[in-house]
This record gives sequence, structure tokens and C-alpha cells, in this order.
Amino acid sequence: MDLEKLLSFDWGLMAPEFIILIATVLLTLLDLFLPKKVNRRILGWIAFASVLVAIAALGGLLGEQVGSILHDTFRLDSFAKAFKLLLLVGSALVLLLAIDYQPKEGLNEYRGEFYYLFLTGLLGTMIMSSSGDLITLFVGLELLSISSYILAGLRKKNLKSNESAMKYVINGSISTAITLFGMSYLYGITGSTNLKAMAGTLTTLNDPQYIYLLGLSFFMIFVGLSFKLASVPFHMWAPDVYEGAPTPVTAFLSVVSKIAGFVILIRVMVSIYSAIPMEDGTTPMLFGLQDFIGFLAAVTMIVGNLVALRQRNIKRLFAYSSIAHAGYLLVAFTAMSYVMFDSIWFYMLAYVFMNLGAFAIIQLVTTKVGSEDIAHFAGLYRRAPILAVTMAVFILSLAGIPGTAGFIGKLNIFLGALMVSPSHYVLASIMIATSVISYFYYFGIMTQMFFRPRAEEGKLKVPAATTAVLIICAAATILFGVMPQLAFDFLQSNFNQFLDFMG
Amino acid sequence: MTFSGEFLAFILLALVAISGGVLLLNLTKVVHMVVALVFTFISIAGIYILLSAEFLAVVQVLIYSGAISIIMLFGIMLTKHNDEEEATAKGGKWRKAFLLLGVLAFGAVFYAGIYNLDFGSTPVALHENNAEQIGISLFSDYVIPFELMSVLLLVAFVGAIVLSKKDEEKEGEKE
Amino acid sequence: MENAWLIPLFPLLSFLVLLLFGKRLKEASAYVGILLTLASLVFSVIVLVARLTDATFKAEADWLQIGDLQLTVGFEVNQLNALMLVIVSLVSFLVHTYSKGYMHGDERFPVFYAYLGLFTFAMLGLVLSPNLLQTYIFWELVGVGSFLLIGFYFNKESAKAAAKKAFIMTRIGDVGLLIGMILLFWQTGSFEYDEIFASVHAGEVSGTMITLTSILIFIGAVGKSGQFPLHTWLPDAMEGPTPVSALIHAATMVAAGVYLVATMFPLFAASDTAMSTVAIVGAFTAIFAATIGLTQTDIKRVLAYSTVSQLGYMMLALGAAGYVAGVFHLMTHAFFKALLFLAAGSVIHAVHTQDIEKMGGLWKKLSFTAPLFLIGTLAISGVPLFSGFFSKDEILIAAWANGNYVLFWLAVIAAFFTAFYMFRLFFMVFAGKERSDMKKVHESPFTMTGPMIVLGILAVVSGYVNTPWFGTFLGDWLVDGNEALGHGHIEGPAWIMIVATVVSLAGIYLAYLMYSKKTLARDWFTSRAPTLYSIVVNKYFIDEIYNSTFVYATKAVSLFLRFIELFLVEGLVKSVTGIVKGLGKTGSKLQSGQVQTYSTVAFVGLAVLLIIFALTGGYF
Amino acid sequence: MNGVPVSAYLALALILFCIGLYGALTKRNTIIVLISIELMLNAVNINLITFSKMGIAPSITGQIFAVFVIAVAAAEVAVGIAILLALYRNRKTVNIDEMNELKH
Repeated sequence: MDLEKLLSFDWGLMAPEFIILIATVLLTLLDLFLPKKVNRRILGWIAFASVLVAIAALGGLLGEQVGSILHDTFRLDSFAKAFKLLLLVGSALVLLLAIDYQPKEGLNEYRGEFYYLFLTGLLGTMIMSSSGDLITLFVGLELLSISSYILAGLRKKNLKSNESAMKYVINGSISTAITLFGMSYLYGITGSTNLKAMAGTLTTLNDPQYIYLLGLSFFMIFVGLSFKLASVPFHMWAPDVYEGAPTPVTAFLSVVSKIAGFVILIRVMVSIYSAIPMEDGTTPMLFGLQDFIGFLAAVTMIVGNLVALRQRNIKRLFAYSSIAHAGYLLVAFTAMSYVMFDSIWFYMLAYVFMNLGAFAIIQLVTTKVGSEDIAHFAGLYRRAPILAVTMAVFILSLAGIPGTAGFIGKLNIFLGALMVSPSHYVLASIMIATSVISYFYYFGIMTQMFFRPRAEEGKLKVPAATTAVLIICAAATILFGVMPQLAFDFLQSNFNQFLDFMG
Repeated sequence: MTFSGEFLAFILLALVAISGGVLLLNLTKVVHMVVALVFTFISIAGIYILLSAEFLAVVQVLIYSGAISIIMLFGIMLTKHNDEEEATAKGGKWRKAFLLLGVLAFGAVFYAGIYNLDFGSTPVALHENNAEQIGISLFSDYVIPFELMSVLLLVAFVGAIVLSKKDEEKEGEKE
Repeated sequence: MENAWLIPLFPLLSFLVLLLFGKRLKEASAYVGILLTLASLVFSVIVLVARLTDATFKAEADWLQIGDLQLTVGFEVNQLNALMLVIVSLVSFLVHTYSKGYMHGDERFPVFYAYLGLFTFAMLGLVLSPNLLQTYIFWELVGVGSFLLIGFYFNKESAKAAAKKAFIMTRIGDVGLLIGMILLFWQTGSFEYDEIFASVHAGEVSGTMITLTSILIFIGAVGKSGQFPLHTWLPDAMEGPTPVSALIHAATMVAAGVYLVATMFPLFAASDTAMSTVAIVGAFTAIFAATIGLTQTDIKRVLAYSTVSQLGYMMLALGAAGYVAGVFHLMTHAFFKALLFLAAGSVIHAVHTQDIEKMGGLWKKLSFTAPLFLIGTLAISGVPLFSGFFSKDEILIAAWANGNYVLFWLAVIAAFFTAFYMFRLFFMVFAGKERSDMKKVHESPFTMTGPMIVLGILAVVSGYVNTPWFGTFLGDWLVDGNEALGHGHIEGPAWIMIVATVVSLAGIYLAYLMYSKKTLARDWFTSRAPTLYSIVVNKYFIDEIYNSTFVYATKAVSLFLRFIELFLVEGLVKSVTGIVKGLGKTGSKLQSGQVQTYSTVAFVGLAVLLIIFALTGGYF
Repeated sequence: MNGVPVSAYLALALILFCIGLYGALTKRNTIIVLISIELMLNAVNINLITFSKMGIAPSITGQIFAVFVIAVAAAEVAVGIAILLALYRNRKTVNIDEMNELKH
């Protein structure tokens, strides 16, 4: 390919990715050449700034038509833009948390690495959100995975951190192998890795043997990707890894990485498996196999919420809660109503704010005492009333109490599950029942904070960056809870119901 | 079916590959296991040649039989060498049994789909200038993932250094 | 009325102000709360007065669009809302005032007022909601507020447990409500009350669906209003501060369930099954709780069971098509029960115990509280000329007119019990010997007695807005322009009123005999009512019969019912939570820390899915 | 022209995948677990290359995909071993079932 051809592509579409990439390179070099004395925190601020610039660049691209580079190996459609926005916002918030992260032992030497590995992980998620080719999707996925393996183990003097990283690598690699095995069959039966071309080939298929193999590949890919979602059956790594990883990394895994997982899942599943006709020749495979996904969603919700009841470690508790949230999102995915994209997007938006807000406080409370037992939240209201109330906002939102963004998110998913025909009554009921169960552990934290005498003495000092995260998250959680239409208007005016997803 | 040379080669290579795998499962010395797997990797390279993927065959030998096996051996040496695989701890039996069932079921389900699979397509000339074809494709259509790959390798590189480097215990001076 | 939306905002403001500046304001927080709720009250009264003449007002704005669904927010002022607004804001205002004295000296004084503000906001918001979704939102918020208030004394283990229990029990109800609401939405495509009623009226919803949804919604009401079998949280909730009990567990939150059924009345009315369910549950709860009330010795628990029982009455009324009767009783009950709780609080404040066995002879010591308590007791017992008499009478007539004779008699018996145990309470607390350890007892400050006096007056006069003698203003006004709600006044045979009177007087007399007579000579009651005393010549004889048969029987029944409550209902709830916890435990056991187990679970899961697919997906 | 049917290659890949999986989930030594995972990825590569030659629409893409898989696999192994070394320094073990600090 000569230069002229190379320049003929609209590389401007990749502006946000380029910004992150350049920032990564810059940080790497700076970290290498800056004298040891310079506080590496400055790198964190640079990373944060680069994410903000990337958001701005993405904002500039919002009005663009669907753009594609090199046979969809990069593709910027409204789906990509919408979810990339979430990924960037989530990462920006996590970075702010990371800047303030001061564990008792060992992150200081590797602070610089921390920030740019973070950015590469983000780059991976962004690529995953805007690609129409299996190979690019795979590379993006792995870029994210490998970055997060390292991030999880970055406190290398801490045994828990090592162990968490090891567990993450082993489970992650197995999941990769399973996904790839499924993908290889997909490639074999379509002869292409381009999602659109694959869908085109698949619509004409009617050999039952091919359909059967495609069905098998469906499960392989779904289960493989459920590792990233931390949903059943590939969910069990999550609590261990979340507990052991440094807190900002946990936040990253439970928010950004999970969103990326859903993004790739939707991208692959919706574009490929909705094109495959089942035996009767009319129902697409994705709908034919809805019961399976629904079942997994139900089990995910049940497992996540039930086991969470037993947890004493706050990070583990949030791991299970995040498993449960993956289950709620899968309900929306199962229902496949025409508002699926909207409701998933909104739920994730709410989830970004409420979960990261909660993690900000968790980080604040746990690093102070160096332990993650829930008991350290006892009497938080006495120690720091405003902090406790803010935490209460996040928890109420996670629990789905009205007036918060979490409620609207759940409501959307719920209505979506009932709007389609046949309605998913059972799934919807399980969703309600399990969210009721979730009240118990969420309110357990509330009880600790409000109804217990204080456990720790001393004021909690809230650093500047964390304060910013808290304010943003709390404001957004309430704002989108009271005026959700803002978000939906934004969706409608900019993304036009994601009509260009397939086109 | 005639016993063409190709078929014979396939049978041989497949046997070596599988027996390498089986040895992996049955040997007790860790180093032996790795060596057994090297045989598997090499015979897989042979399979690639049968499938007109000469470039990949070379890559396979270089990376798997060479680089990765060496890394593994280094890994073994740097940790507890001469380690022997012991009998699994309690509770492991049930898990193994379940797993075996699962693996067998998995194999059976897939085998049912592929045992008589035949696409009946005409093969294209992949072996002609195999490396060139790959190169052209890689640098035209797949530039983006290729470049991303470089980032990925950078990440792995940095990560490997950071994690395996032995820190001098002089943190007091650094701060 | 256009500005009715301001009403809930005052308490919200109070909540926010106290949250931010409570620490600095200290006890001055009370003034913030009192003034802002007073503002709510004034506005509510203005709205009510305006609504007396004007038509229903409704304002809405778009809130959320999902696909082609349009959800709205807004507020509505109809007769029921307007009435409820006044009740809620009045009781809340009085409780705010009362608490200034009652909570004096508590170190978390501002927090208490902040919570009160939050709760009042939620309750007023609930009342103003024009659609189910909004109702549900505030419904949950009310739950949160009550959770915080019940658990206010968090150093007490029992208070914590009670808060948790209240939360769980009402949550079970909420699930019913939510499912019912969503089903209705699915059937009618709207959350708006009027649109739902319109489509129900037009026959667009099938009969079974109406029954199903209304029963589900009723489950929500059962949870909030403490109806059998979800009532057990209410007596336990008495662990909260007494003003809270008066506000939440007498006048407002527990009435929310009744309010919900009243609001959804057109839906319920469309299904006979639903109506009879409501009536039967109501009647059963009324008698069930009344019977348990007979044996309780904690002053607040007696009142709590009487609340449960009275709420059952209201449900019975609604279920027996007595819309007006139910709402009417809701109103009178709010006043006299709040009065009773505040008076009880005053007693507790004075003697620092809640055990009525340890009280006695307080009549002279508490010269304000005692007569006010008496007024409340007379009102709840249905003694003629007091407010409870008229509303209870309406309910009995409605039950009779509806043809539910069994339920009618149940209600009559419950009325008898009510009179009996309420006066038992009264006599045990105020009559009898003075206790030696009660020397330092003193009357409460005016901030506490003042609100009680207001409520005392209302407990007497509020019945006169709807009487068969002077006119049924309330009833006529409530159903004006909406025939789905039934008649403003149901004509019933005159003997019902006589029966009711006789029954309640009999109950009172029995209580008098049993709990007061032994101190006849010294007791004030005897000296003032010698005729009543002398009428009963064969007092020993009656007494013996009572003692040997009736008392034993009721005690046995009462204990039996309490047993059911403890073991069956709570046992059921406990076993469900036990199962849930057990499953959680198993799940966490599996999490053994072994990575390979994790992947094995994943892979075996995958294999199972594949096998099922292969077998059902049809390749084999 | 070609004596070996596509199903034979796929079956070989399937067998190797199963062996790799079984090894990855039962072996105690972490290094062996990692190398078993490599075997699984190799099986995937056999699939890809087979399809690249004899799939429904043969093309070079399968081989490209395989190149990427190999590269990623190498990176994964490197990171895996590095993490193992870090872990080994803190806790002198490579046995996977002794990594149970984090549980329940």
C-alpha cells in the first residue's frame, strides 16, 4: 500500500484513539527519562488530560456519518461513538481515583507504568467498540486483557495482588482460547473475518450442519466473552481478582472492562448471529437461543446477589454486586427489544457513575486503614457525614431505589423485557426478586454507615481528585435519576436509535 | 481412500502431536512435560506445511518450539526446578471427574458437527509465495490490528520487565 | 392549586438545610422543621379549601421517553389528595412541634428532624402523585424514611432489628406492587391513573388481569399498611421514637396502603374477587390484631396492634365497596391514633417505661395527658359523639349493605375487643393505685401537650363532617363527579348504630370491671360513676363467668394467634431468608480460591449448554 | 487432489484443544498450566489454517488471523511467566492450588 492510498483514508475518525496512543508513548518516554525524584503523579494528570482531549475529539466526531477505514477494520458508527463515550468518561474518572491512590505498600515505584498501561487498556476497549472485523476485535480485546493482567499485579510486593494477577491471567487465557475456538469456526463457515461480509454469507446458509456448528460457536464465544462481563458461568474469578487488585484497577475492571465486554458481545452477537436463520428458516439464531442467554442472565443475577450476602470484604461484595449488574444488563440483551441499545447504554451510564463513586469512597476508607472489612464503614456518618450521604446516594442507586439513575436504568431494562412479545415475564420477575435480595447487602452497608458507632477515629481527608470524582458521580447519579430525559435526548439527537449499526 | 504420501504424513504428524499431548498429561517431571510439548509444537508446524502455510510453519517452529519453550524452561529454572507433579489435593478428584466428563461431552458435541464436514470448495493457491501473500494482506487490509499489535507487544514487554525485575530494596532513597 | 407542588418541597428543604447545617443549628433545627411544615400545612389547607369548590387540577410534564413510551411527572389535586395533604401535613406539623419537647437533649436532635423532613416530603409527594410510577417512587422513599426513623436509636439492638424487619416486610409488599404496576402498564400502556381507569372501564383489560393486578397492588398495600400476614413489622417498629410512631405508624405511612387502595378503587371495583380479597383480609386483620392486642403489656405495642386492627377496618370498608367509609375512617383514625401515640409518648416521657404493668394511678399526675388519652380512647372505641363512632358506623353499614354478614359480625366483635383492650390500657395506666416509684412524674411541656390538645379537639369533632344526623358532607364531596367510587352515603338499618354503641360500651364496661373495679373505693371512676357501679348487682357472678370462660377463652385464642404470628408468619419469612442465606453460603463455599475450579465451573457450564443445545437444537 | 479431508484436521485440532484444556485445568504446576493454554491456542491455529485452505471460501485471512493469535499467545505467556516470578518471590511456590489467599 503506497502512501497516497494510505493518506486517502479518513484517519480523522480515529482521532480519539490517536490521542490516547500518543499520550501513551509520551508517558512511556517521560517515565523513562524523567529523573527519579519527580513525582510520577504528574503523569497521571497528563493521562487524565489526554482522556479529556479524546472525549473532546470524540465530541467533534459526533455529527459525522458512519465512517469506515480499511474494510471496517476500523468503523465509527453511532454504536461505537456512544459506547466509546462511556468508556472514556469511565476511564477519566478511574484515572482521577488512581492519582489519589496511596496504598500502604508498593505502588510508588511503578506509578508511571500504572498510568500508561491504563491508557493502553483504554485503547484496547476503544478499538473493541469501533471495529467491524474479528481480527481487530480480537487484538483490541487482548490489548485490554494483557494491560489489565499487568495492572492487577502491579503491587508486586503484595501477595494478594500477585495472586489476583495470576488467577486473572490463567482464567483470562482460557477464556481467550475458548472464544478463539468459537471464532475459528465462525471464520471457517463464512470464509471471512469482516462482520458485514460474514453476515452476508450467513443469511444464505441453510445447511443444518453449518447451523449446528454456528450454534456451537455461539456458545463458545458467549461463554468466552462472559469472562469479560464476569457473568455466569465465567464469573468466579471476579471476586478474587477484584479483592487482590489495586483499588483503581478494581474500579477499572468492574466498570470499563465490563462495558467493553458488553460492547464486543453486542457487536459480535448482533451483527453475526442475528443473520443466521434457524432451522425453520425465519427466526434468527440469536432469537432462537434467547432462552439460553436468559437462563444465564437469571443465574448470573441469582448467584451474584445471593453470594454477595455473605461477604465481609467490601471489594468482594462489590465484585458480586458487579456480577449481578452484569446479569441485569444481560436481561436487556436477552430481550432484544428495539430499545435495547438505549437501555443498555443508559444503564451503563448510570453504572459508571454509581459504581465509580462508590469505589472512590471505598478507596478512601480502605487505604486509610489498610483493610477492606466492611466494619471500617461503621459510623462513617459520624466521621464524615457528607461522605456517608454521598455513599448512600451511590448505594441507593446501585440498589435501584427511585430518584436515582440506577432506578431508571433498571426500569428501562424491565420495560424492555416486557415490551417485546413474547414477554420475558420470568426473567423480569427474577430481576425484581434478586434486586430485592440485593437490598439486604446494600442496606447492610447503609446500616454500618448510619446505625453503628464509629469504628475509626480521626478525620478522613478527601484529596482533590477524589472530591472531583465524588461530586461528578453524585451529581450525575441524581441528575439522571431525576431527569433521565437528558440522557435519552442526547442519545436520540446524536445516535438516531443506532440505525447505522448494521448498515 | 488411497494412502497418498500426504495422508501418511498427516497420520504421522497427528500421532506425534497427540502423543506429545498425552505425555504432557502423564509425565511427572515438569521439564519432561515441556519437552514433550515441543514435539507437539513441531509436528503442528508440519501440519501447517500440509495446509500450505509455510510461513506459519516457520513461525511456529521459531516461536513455539523456540521462544516459548525457552521461556517456559527459564521460568521453571527460575522458580522451583526439578519440580515434580504431585497427586492432586483432596477434593480434586471430583473436579477431575467432572472435568473429564465435560471435556468428553465437549469433544463429542463438536465431533458430531465435524466428522463428515466437507465444504467442497476449491482450494486456492495459498502456498505460492505464501509469505508474500501474508505480507501484502497484513500491510494493506490489516494495518490497524498490526499496529495495535505493536502496542500490545510493548505492553507485554513493559509488563514483563516491571513484574519480573528484582527490585533493589532501596526505596528510602528513591522517595 | 397550581402551586400544590410546592407543598412537598418545604419538608424537602427542611431535610436539606438540616443535613447541611444541622450540626451548627443544634436544637434550633426544630424551628426550621416546624416552620417549614407549617408552611406545608398552610398551603395544604389553602388547596383543600380551593378544592372544595373547584374541579380537579392536574399538571404534568414529560419526564422520560423510552421508545414510544412517554412517561410523565406531575401532580394532581382531587378530593382524596386534598384531604390527605391536610391530614399528612397537619399530623407532621404537630409531630414536629411535639418532638421539640420529646427529643429534647438527644445528641442527634438535628438528624431526627432531618429524617422527619425527608419522610414528610416523601409522604406528601406520594399523595400528590398522579400516576403509579411516581407513586411507586415516593412509596419507596417513604420506606427509606421510615427505615431511618425506626432505626433512629441505633445503639439499641432491637431498634436495629426492627428497622431491618420493617424494611424486609414492606419490601415483600413492594415487589407485589411493582409487579402489579408493571403488569397494568403492560396491559394499558400507561401508568396514569385516569388512563388506567379509562381502559379498565372500556373493557380493554381482561377480567382475570384486573383481578391479578389489583391483588398484586393490594399486596403492596398489605405490606405498607401492616395487614395480615405482613403486619409483624408494625408492632416491632415501635422501637422508634414515639413521635415517629405517631407520625409514621399511626397517621401517615401505614395509611399509605389504604390510600393506595382508595386511589386505585375503580380498578378494584371492577373485580369482585379483588374486592372480597381486600374485605376478607381487612376483616381478618381487624379481628386478629384486636385479639392479640388483648394481651400485650407494652403501651406502644397495644397501640400498634390497635393500629393494625383499625387499618384492617379501613380495608374491610374499601373491600365492601364503602369507599367513603374507608377514607372517612382513615381521616378520623389519623387524628385519634396520632393523639393516642402522642399521649402515650407523654406518658413514657413522664414515667420512663413502656410496661403498663408498672404504671397506674397516673390520672392526677398527668392532668393534661390523661383526659386527652381518654378522648382518644373513647374515639377509637366508638363511643357515640366521638369521631370514631361515626366512621366505624359507616364501615359497619357498608359491610352490612354489601351483604357480607360474616364480615360484618367479625367487625362488630373486633369493635368490642377494641373497646375492651383500649380501656384496659387506659385503666391500667391511669386508674388504680399510684405507684411509689412514680413520685417524680411530671406533666410534659407545652410543646408536647399543645399538639395533643389540637388532636384531641379533632378527635372529637372530625367525625361531624360526615354523619347520618347532620349530613354527609365529606361523603358527598369525595365521590362528587366520579360514580365509580360508589355512593357518598350508604343507608343502613338504624339498629347497626345501636349495636355498635352497645358493643363498645359493653367492652368498656368489661374492662372497667376487670381492671378498675378492685380499687373502686379509691378510684376516681367509681366516685364519678356510682350509678354504673350500682347497676351491676351481681358483679361477682358476672365476674366469675367472665373470668372462668370468657377471659380464658380470649386469652387462649389470643395466645394462639400470637403463636401463629410468631411461628407461622415469621417462621415463613425466616425460612425464606434462611434458604436465601443458605444458598449464599453454598455459593461462597464454592469460591474456594482454586483458580482451576473457577475455570472448570465455566467450562463444565459451557459443556452443559452445548449438550443441551445439541440435544434440543436439533442436530442429533 | 487432497487425500486428507477437512474433518481430519478439525478433529486433530479438537483433540489437541481438549488435551490442552484438560491439562490447563488439572495440572498443579503453573508453568504447565500456561503451556497447556498455549496448546489450546495452537489447536485454534490449526482450525484457522485448515479453514484458510479448505473452508467455505478459502482465503489468506485465516493465516493472518493465526499470525495474530501466535503473537498474542507469546505476549500472554511472557506476562504470565512474569507474574509467576513476582508471585514466586513472595511465596515460594509454583503450585496453583496453593494460591488460595483470596477466597470465599
